[in-house]
Amino acid sequence: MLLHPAIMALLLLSLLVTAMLLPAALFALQILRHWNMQSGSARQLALERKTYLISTLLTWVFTAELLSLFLFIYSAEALSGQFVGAMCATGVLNINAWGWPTLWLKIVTFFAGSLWLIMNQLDNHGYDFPLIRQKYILLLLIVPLLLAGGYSQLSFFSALNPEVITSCCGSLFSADAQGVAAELSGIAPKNALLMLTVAALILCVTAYLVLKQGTRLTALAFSITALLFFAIALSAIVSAVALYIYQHPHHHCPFCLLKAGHHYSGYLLYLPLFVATALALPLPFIARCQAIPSLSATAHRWVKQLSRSSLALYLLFLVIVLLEIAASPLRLLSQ
Amino acid sequence: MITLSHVSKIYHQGQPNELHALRDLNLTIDAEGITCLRGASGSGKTTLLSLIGCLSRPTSGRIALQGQIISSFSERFLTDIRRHTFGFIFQRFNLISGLSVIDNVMIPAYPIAPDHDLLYAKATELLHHFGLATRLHSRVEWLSGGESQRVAICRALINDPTIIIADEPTANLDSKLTAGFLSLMAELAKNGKSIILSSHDPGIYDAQEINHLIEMRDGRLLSQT
Amino acid sequence: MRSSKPRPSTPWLFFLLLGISFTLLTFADSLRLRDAMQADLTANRQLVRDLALTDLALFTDARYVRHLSQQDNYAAFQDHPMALEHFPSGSLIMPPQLSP
Amino acid sequence: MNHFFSRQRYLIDYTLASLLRRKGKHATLLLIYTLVIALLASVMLFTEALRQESQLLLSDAPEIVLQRQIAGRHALVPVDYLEKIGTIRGTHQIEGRLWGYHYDATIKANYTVMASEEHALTNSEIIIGATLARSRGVAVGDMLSLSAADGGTFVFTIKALLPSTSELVSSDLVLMTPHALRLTLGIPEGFYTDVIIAVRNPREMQKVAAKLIERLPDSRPILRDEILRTYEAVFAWRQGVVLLLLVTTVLAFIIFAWDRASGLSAEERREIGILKAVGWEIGDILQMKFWEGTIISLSAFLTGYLIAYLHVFYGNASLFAPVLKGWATLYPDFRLYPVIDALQLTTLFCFTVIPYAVATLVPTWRSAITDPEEVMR
Repeated sequence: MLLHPAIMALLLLSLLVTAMLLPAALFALQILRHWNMQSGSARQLALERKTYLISTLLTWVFTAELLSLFLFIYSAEALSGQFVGAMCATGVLNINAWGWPTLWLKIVTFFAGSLWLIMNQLDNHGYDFPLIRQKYILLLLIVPLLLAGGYSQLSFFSALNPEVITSCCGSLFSADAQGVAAELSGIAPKNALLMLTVAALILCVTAYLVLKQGTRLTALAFSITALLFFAIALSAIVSAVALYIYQHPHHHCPFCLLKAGHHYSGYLLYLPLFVATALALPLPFIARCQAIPSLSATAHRWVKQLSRSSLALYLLFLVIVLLEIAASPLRLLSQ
Repeated sequence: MITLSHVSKIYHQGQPNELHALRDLNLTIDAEGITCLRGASGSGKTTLLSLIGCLSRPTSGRIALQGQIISSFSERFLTDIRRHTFGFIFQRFNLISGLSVIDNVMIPAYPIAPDHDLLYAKATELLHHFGLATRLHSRVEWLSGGESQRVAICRALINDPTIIIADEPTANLDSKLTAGFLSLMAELAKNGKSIILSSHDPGIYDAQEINHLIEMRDGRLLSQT
Repeated sequence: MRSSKPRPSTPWLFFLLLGISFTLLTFADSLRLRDAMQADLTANRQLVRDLALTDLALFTDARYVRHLSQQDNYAAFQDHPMALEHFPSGSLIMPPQLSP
Repeated sequence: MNHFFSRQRYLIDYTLASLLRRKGKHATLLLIYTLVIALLASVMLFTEALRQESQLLLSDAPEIVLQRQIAGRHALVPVDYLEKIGTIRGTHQIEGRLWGYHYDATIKANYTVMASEEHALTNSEIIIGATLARSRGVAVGDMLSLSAADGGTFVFTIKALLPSTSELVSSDLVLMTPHALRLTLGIPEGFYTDVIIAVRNPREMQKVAAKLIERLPDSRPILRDEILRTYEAVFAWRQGVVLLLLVTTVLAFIIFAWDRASGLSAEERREIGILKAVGWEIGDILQMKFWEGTIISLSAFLTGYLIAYLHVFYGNASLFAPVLKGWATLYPDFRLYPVIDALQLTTLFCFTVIPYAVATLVPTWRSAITDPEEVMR
């Protein structure tokens, strides 16, 4: 276990999140059991008022989770100096089996959280809490995810032992260990960029359909394409875009992009990509809400707005990718 | 305009101090002009006003406002209806001390967020109209009872409500100020506002400005004229 | 008609903006300070190289903490990893991790 | 969107007006909060600067230091070890190093005595660190006597001082000729303290070290990377311990803030009831209270951080330098190399603002659900 301030901050965040989550989960159970909008009974009024507390709590939970996603990557970066062979965050995440799962859980939590917050916001537009049950069922599904994230993070950090000088015979125990691989293998840059282009084209087509028809099916199609695009974009960053930015044909790290040395270009890439995906994922759900009388107008408007913003951000991402490739002196595709 | 059918309101339900404030009330208020609720204290006037004014929800029964059934609306939407439809004048004025007169008048409009200059101009105009032009930036705790009430009236009017609800508005005023209040209300009624007020003061419910009179006792309707 | 009294949010938003810009300014200022210290740093690195120094002269209360990286087994605070140390710096330095 | 901002601005207006009405109460809270943040931020900035500087300076430390160990103790290295090492491929400069500690009973301090051939010293001349000179009250040209290993006393002339800008690495150094050092510390001819080895290709360091152990089983190579890693860990640990201690301060503050937020006076309750009665909704009250928390915590955060920055990098961390710089007999006097980054700010934010926000959440909500009907009674 390391007593690094960033690690302490992360553990503190995860403690706070858990502390906020458990009452929220209990409340979700109460809602599912006792909710009755027709009643004006004291219990119903109390439940309704508690929804305010719970949505505020959860807004904080997801804000804290977002913060902890950033902090986790930063701290992995900062810790790389303490481990043999860990050149950057990738190496630190490779140190034990919990590193990558923690990161993935944090990313999934980010999307689940934005889905919940969007649902909550939509629900607030209906006078009769139309989505209350779905919202709290989703919450109950997110709770184990968050707890798993916290557990995985705790395991990751508690299994970290810094390799400092041990004065017992020779410090060279570390010499036997080959160190942790700081490299991710990628697919061929050419293929990655090709796939990205194809995915972008499909995305444009499905976005056109959603904007034109706005049906559940088209929304679902857009959402699925967006998810695929997200995956392809991540692998393209690792296997191609990063190489252009680092101007080095073998440096694949997806995190060094976030450093000052590379003009923080990672933020330019990841922010639009993540936000666009977060906006695209709730779409099928919102499209379904068009059938609910108290929400149909809002839901109809939201489907258009979200898909438009999402598409715009994806296109922004592509433009940034193209600019990075154009600006780089490295040439990978010409051979 | 406002219809209540089979409305009951129970406070502290299931507890030893359970209180049936309204029992199975059926009532239609077609509130042109000034309507007065008359009844002894504890007869359910205040509860009725708070239900009509969307401050609370009935334990059972239905309330319709301008054809819309509001009794099962969530608090968020009730508030939304309330702030666009009702203006409130309370018995104890309920101004927020420490703030200036004009701030107090503008407060109900904050969540609606109109343009600040327009809001400010409107508040100033209202205060001028009610003879408080010199008091704009005084703190409300320095005002006299009559002035406080006029500030409360300005506050009730800031969001252009169609209905004004006044709960025992004259309980803290002398007879001269009471008469003044009634004439202000009559003026507002003439300008198209509906006014619903409650009182157990004969100076109010016997006054000629009152158009409708509703009598209540023990949470039930006694008579309506 | 303009409000005769400024809104209270105006000065606070101004203060917030000021605070944020000063915070950002500290980043620029740290670069400036670093530039100013660059010559000293280069000289110190030269000194480290010339004298083959291995440690910072931060802890001089006991000799076994003066050269942290060169200490050996008899250093008092290493006798037991959890032993409480007489000198405060010893208690702040992580006990050696006994690798398997 | 415009409506959203305009609404928030109104809420800020109201919040500020209501904060200003209870100036005394909120000023104390703000003051304590700012001080707590300034304290935490100072610790972080200070140790981080030290950590970064150690990394920069020691990246020029020798690639491998070879110690000899006998009975688990550091022992002198015989000269013939140098020849044995010399044949390992990849090494290119092998030098015996002569250094040791000298305890000075007059000021009860340990000096680090080092041999230096580069400064063209005579056997009776020394060069000393600026801190040492300050503590002993000596200057260039003065005499300094050191007790020798054989019980005698040597008197040296101070030829020069090491630059005072280098105190972080040189505060307690005494440089003298190898001959003088052997006499003073009692190291016999034919032995060195340890050996430093330069490796041509830094990637081969591990391999060279493994070969060294194989060839000289009683030796212990210390790699530069290990030194860097150790310092990295030492400072992280140091920062962690101090932060952990300070977290109790934060905790105390949070309890204080929670108490403030939950002990709502009857007057405040009535005020919220009025707001709700005249058309505010629970959500509006919550947002207003959110702004109250944000105004307090952001003001405290920014002010606290700026105070810390000035304190650490312009005021030389004078408040707690003695604690953090180490309990040294010879306090090195050095300017910190300011390195700040987003990680530090985010961490600080997580330690201070988030717990405050969470602690005030439930009391805030409790006040927001005040029944608007209450004001009619």
